[in-house]
Amino acid sequence: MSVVDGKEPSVKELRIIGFLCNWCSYGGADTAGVSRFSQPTDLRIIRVPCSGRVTPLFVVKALMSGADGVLVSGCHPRDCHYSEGNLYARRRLEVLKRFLPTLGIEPERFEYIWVSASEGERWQTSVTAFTERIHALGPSPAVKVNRYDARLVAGGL
Amino acid sequence: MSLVFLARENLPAWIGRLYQDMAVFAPMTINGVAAFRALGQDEIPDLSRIPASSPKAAVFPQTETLFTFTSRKHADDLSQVDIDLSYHLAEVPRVILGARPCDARGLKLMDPVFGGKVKDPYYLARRERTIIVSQACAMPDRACFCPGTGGGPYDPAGSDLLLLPVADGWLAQGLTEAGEKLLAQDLFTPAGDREPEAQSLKDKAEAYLAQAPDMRGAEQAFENLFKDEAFWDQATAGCVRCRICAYLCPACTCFNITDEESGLKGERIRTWDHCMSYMFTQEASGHNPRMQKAFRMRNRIGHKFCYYPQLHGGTVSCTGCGRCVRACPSGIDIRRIVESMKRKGA
Amino acid sequence: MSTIDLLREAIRAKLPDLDMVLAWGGDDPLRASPLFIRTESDLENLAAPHLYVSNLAVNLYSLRSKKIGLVVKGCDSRSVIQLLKEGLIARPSLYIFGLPCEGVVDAAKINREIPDAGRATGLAVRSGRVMVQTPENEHILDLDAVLADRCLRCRYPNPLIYDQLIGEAIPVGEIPDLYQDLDEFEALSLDARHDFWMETMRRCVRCYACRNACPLCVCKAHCVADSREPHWLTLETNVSQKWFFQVLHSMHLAGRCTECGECERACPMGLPILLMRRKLNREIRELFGYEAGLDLMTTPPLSTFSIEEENIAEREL
Amino acid sequence: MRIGVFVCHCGTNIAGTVDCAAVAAAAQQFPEVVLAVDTPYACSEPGQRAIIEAIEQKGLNGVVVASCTPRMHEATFRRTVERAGLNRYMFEMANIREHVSWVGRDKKLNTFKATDLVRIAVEKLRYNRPLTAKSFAVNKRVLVIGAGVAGIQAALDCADGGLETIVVERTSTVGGKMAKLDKTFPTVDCSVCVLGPKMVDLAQHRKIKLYAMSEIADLSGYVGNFEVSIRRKATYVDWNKCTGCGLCADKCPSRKAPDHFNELVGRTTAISIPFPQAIPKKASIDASSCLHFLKDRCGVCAKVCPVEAIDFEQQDEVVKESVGAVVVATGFDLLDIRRFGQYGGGRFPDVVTSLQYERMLSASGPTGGHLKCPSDGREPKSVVFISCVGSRDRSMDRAICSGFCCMYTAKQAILTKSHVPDCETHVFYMDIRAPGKGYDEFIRRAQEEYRTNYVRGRVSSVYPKNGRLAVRGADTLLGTQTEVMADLVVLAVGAGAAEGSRDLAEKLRISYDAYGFFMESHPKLKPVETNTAGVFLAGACQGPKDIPASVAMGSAAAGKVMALFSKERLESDPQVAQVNAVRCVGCLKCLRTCPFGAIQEVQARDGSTKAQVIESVCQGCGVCTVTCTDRAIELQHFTDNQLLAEVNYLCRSWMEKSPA
Amino acid sequence: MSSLPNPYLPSLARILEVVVETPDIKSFRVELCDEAARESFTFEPGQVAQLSVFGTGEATFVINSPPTRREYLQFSVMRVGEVTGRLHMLQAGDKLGLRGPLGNHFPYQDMRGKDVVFVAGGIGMAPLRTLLLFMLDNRGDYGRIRVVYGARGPANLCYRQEMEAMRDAGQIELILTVDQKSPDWAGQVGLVPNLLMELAPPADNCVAVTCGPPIMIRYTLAALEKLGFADENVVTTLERRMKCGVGLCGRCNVGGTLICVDGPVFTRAQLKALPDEF
Repeated sequence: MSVVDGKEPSVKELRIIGFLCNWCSYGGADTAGVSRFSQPTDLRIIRVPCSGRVTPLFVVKALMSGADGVLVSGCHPRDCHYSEGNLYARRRLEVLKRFLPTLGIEPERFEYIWVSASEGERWQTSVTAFTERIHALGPSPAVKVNRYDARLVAGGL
Repeated sequence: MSLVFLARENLPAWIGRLYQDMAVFAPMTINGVAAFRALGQDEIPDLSRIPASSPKAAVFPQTETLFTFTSRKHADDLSQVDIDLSYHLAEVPRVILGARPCDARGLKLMDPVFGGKVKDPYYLARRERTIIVSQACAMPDRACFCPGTGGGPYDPAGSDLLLLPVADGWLAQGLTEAGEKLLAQDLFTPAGDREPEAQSLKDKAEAYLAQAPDMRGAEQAFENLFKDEAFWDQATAGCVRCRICAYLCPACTCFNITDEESGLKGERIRTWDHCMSYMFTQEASGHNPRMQKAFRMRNRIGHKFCYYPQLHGGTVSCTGCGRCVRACPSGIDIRRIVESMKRKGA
Repeated sequence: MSTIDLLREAIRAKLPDLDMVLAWGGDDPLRASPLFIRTESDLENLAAPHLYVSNLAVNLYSLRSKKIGLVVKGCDSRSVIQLLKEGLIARPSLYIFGLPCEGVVDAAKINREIPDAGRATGLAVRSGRVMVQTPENEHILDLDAVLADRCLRCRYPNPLIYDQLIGEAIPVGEIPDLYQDLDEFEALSLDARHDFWMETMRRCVRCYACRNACPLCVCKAHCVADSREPHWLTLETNVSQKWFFQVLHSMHLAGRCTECGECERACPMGLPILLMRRKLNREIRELFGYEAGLDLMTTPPLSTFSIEEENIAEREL
Repeated sequence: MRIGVFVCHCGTNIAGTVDCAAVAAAAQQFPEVVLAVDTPYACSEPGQRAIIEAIEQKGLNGVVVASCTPRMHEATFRRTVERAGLNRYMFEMANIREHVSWVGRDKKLNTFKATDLVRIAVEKLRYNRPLTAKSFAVNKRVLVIGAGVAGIQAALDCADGGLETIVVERTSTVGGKMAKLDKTFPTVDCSVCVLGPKMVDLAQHRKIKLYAMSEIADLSGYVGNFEVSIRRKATYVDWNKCTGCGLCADKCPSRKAPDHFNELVGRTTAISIPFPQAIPKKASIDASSCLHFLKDRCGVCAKVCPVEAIDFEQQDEVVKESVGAVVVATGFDLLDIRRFGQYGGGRFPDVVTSLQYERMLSASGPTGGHLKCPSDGREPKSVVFISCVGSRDRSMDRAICSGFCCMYTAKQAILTKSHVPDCETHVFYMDIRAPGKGYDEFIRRAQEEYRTNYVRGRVSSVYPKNGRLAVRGADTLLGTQTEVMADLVVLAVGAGAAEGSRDLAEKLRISYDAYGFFMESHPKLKPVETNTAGVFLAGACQGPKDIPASVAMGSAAAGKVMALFSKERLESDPQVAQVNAVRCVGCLKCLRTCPFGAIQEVQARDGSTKAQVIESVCQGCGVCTVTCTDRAIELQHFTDNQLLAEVNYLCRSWMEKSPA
Repeated sequence: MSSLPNPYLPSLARILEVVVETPDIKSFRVELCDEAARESFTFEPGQVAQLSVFGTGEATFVINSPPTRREYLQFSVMRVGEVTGRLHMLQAGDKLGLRGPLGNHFPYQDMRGKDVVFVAGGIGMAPLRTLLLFMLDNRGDYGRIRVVYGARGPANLCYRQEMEAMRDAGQIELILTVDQKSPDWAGQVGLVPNLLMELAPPADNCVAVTCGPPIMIRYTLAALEKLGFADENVVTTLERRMKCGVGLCGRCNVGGTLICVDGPVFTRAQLKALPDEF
């Protein structure tokens, strides 16, 4: 796992993917960094221009392909760099969140929040809380699909 | 060859034994729909219904890996890469159990495609290891038309073993050595005087299908109608361009090849494809010789009833299994198309 | 006159003004097929109304350059409204025959009930019973047992948009529990739901009949499911690809699906895929008070927003 | 592709908690990576040169730099790769400083994370395509919103630089808060005397067009080509005719109109000119106080006006202007004094705001510069100043320091003594903040020369006692409670965002902070820019500022505008949406959801409807991409395939780790 | 692995050189990595091969170097789709997969002793180049060789220097043309079929070989008909979306004829026997 010395790190990570808008939340995460607000390391941030660019399908794709948690973060409502992108995102992501249980995926594995570029502390709190939440849920059920497919391939010969 | 009897209650035990030595492909019914699949341990197939799908996936899977590729970088110059290609051919023997005579015939139609001038090693590896246990059709339905394509509900062609239904089981008829081998079991008992019963069911089934239209000999009519766009438009009007007809067809063989990669590894995969899809002939330049669905239907009909027969001594690439007719969401009936083609193009 | 005669005469009268009229016909006793009426003689092939199972609106987008007459049931009319609302078809090139509908029979259910249904030679509906004739038997079934699912929860037996109503409007009966099936499904554990879809999607043959039978799926040839740019899906037919396709299809229909059920009817494997679409519809109803295909004016909820969302709580971590 | 990866140590900023060499070693095995090295400072001159040399020597056609946030150096490195002949969009950054080394404590986990971030940058880069900017003409006119001292300075500098300048001011006169001040610190010279000439310059400059009593109704377009709608509010006086003679105000019988210029200290006439030096010096009618509007009678002003300028029928009017840049200088407002009931705010007439006190001190104010208690007009003998009212107060969610209060409080204490030499002055303060030229000395003068009693502590309450006001509070230096009797209490009320600034921000598509102040693009390096190209900030709208800082920022904004306008044409960001006409079904949902009106309907050759992106209008948010089920419209540089490449890697690599 | 040859398995090839021909066409000069395979690789002019970019896929290209020149195999690739886009990012030293030779070839034996006129547009010159060079290498076997070649603009002409050198050496007669006038072009302006009509090569003992965009081919075939060229003396190549390249996958058929194995080279006489589905 570790690329440093081949030994397992002291903490067991889970895979959490974050989609952060360039203008607010990515900047908020930067601010947290500049302020040295320490955070769990599980999250991998993908930069997008706007939360409105995050199609819910990215989230489902990630959750169905093995991500244990997905966090989308954008500008606060009314404060979108593109004025409306996060407002579209809010509707789409809320519908998605309510849809997940039907797929057998815990809705808690996905969250969407608003963090501005100045809210380094809020970012730290959010990442920490979300990471703890995902660790409480444990690994994603997507593992099962992977195994199932592997078995079917073997069965299909 | 001689007939032996398999009681219905002995079917699970027989399958259990087959399962020891080989993969068993057989129809499972879920939610009222029977479809072939590789059985899991202790799974009992349903042979009572006409399966919605054909068993062709046993020899021509819907997805298969043609080969994998792996890149290795040179340590001293990362831009120098060695690429390893490797592929794997099927080794596990398999039995298709509960195929219908039309299905067995379907495999016979695929053989010359994959085993002609160019040999497809993936198909042939599976095909060589496949035993076909067919069940004759005592109860064909209104979508069936196998006699019109040169087959019949009790046609033994292509099967290794044919099960003739009787009230409480089957009379099994070994047709090949491989088929015979499967009968060497204490589960089978002598057929005794059950043959007339089977024969009477056969007569009834054949009588039921007596009116099936003849789908053969349409080559000239097709060529005559090739340019009649109105004809093809009407024939295709209701088509929603889904893939049911080709994917359920026991004779369709068209496929696609795509690459998928992840990091320094990847694979080239082969998947079923479908001639009613717009993308089937879409060229990168934007040109598409079969832009309209009517042209694609024309090619589909042409392939089955003109081009294939022209190459294979008049045999049509259709077994009359009726699956496309049963499942088409728009009720398109290939019999009607060929009938009216033969009428109009005569 | 019977409904079928009224319909035949109505179409006959309008046919000269139209390129073609879409209705139902064919000789399958269990279900009618789309009938493309171009000449009066085609009218002879009209089928009986309880077999009008398919939704003819699926053809409208590809025929949008033509002047089309279309027969719609209440449920079908919602698809027409949705297509109009999305600007995918134009009202002036459409003439709508509205057909009040008492429900259609579901051939798949009859097939499940009767082993020899495939050999049926005739079907008749009389006073809550369905008679199916086969060469060997005559089967009698309860109509409710073989009505299409969507008919059992039908709230719109009368078309919501039409130029001409065929016969009398049907009084709307008691509105049944809309989402009983979904409630039952959601009573299962998350694990059980997950496993349910794995088993269900294993049986999918990825034939795209669900997509192509959907009146609102107009991308078709250019569907992202088949493309490499973007490359959302590989062509592999494993569960993860097939399942993701169903999710993708459902989500592209969120706020648009009218629950006409054609996806499920078209599925050759009988997979209960409408369930996902219905779940999204229920959530959209609860969040935005919106149902697709009821009117021409409202904006679909995912194409708009409110600065203050009444039913969405602000999320905090 | 041939990708080069450069992993930056950033001194010990990254290397301290990330094993950079290990990250580079891992990156060597990433697909299409032909070079992966670590480097002490990628952004330094030798660091950049190494990148250029690698591009040339290794034939790289894509570069990944793993270092700080792209918000810091993406532009730097894009220029670097461009110098080596690569398209600047064939570059990606992995943020392993702000997002890794500065926030994670475990070196192994950090290294693992940094490696992943480098990998997803590589995966995305493999789908990047060269993008080329399109250029468009710049409309070299500038809009300045707000004509306080910052706006005036910005407008004058722009106009002096030769730019046509539109100034929009909400009130009937320019000058803003500075025009209301009596004197300025630390020089104690007359505020309006300093500002007045600039106001006149503004009015007379031939490059400046002034819209007073006007507001921004709407702003559309983009940098270089904005369209602005300006609502000119009805004044009921034709300003083309009005000479500012003031006769109407003299004769107006309605003398109880609220006097906004004087911060509601005293009353004015329904038709009025706010103050003698007002620019433009034009009368306007306050319809809420005018008898003509209230009771449909009077009309005295119309009768007396020598030039027949009164027009009761006048309506609001919207005018349009085209500009290429916008300077926002809308200033601040003091918080509502009524929020401070514990200090008697809004309860006792003798508790006033600092700005009201300025008017009371001013010779042009309602009392003619005579200090009087508002309750009964007596001359105060004791004035108590309370600092930090609504500032640095977490209980009110206002942690912010308003910055200038310490200084003006000292100034007001000094001025109090010069008005009423025998008046006691007391200041309750928390800390003294006086870091400016001559500022601390000024405070000393107030304390020592003018014998102001500075009490370090919070006031707990102000209440009436024996006809005066008792001010109770802590004296933290003595550690006692103290009570001071006052005739007048002056609250140094905190500065908040100007009224309506949130609405304005939404119109301008700029951000604002928790207090409503507009957000600069970068707190250190881009204090004048906003995140909307072509919109700049000046003065206290960005945060409380004193006069010299506001003036400096006004000039800075003008400098930014002139730098922007020094080019004939601007390049549009090519990270815009693009329609694939073959896929487009013409539903135009994208057109309906685009926040910028950047999508238009076009007819294809076969007559079918298609969407088309107006590239110079598109801002690149990607809402359209998500709206389109068909992905017939894709945001360049953030395409589905680019983002999927990142998602897929993160998921696949994770699944491969999990036991099958 | 089985003893059967695997028709899907490409050989590995190495790019020796990439030549930028036009803004959207690059020529790749490749050799097979395996020395024995390189030595035994033979093909006829006009045959195609499938090039693989592993991870992206395969596409079909004509081998446009002649079999008479063995130092490398050349493929000219116009950037139009996913595979060609990836190919364009490759550089010398990179590896790709090569499956071939596939398909039929130009009937060069039947052309011996005859005059030949090449008529090409855009990337259509690529398949003709192999035959042209082959003929130059066997110059004595053929009569007059004329080339009419057009593209959108001067920058879009492939192999321009190479062909101008052949002209200057007196080996061929060359007419280059562009669709629209431009300041950097002093040569002919006009559409290829029109120039062909002006040139009016005598049909007597002459074979015409043409390739280009579908619309150009259609007008060129009509022009050749007018000029009196017999059907069997007009040769063209057809293109189809292909996957397997060996006649199995089912998409490249025109009627019962498979372009991948029976083509890509057809005479007009052969085309006329095919159903009209191009």
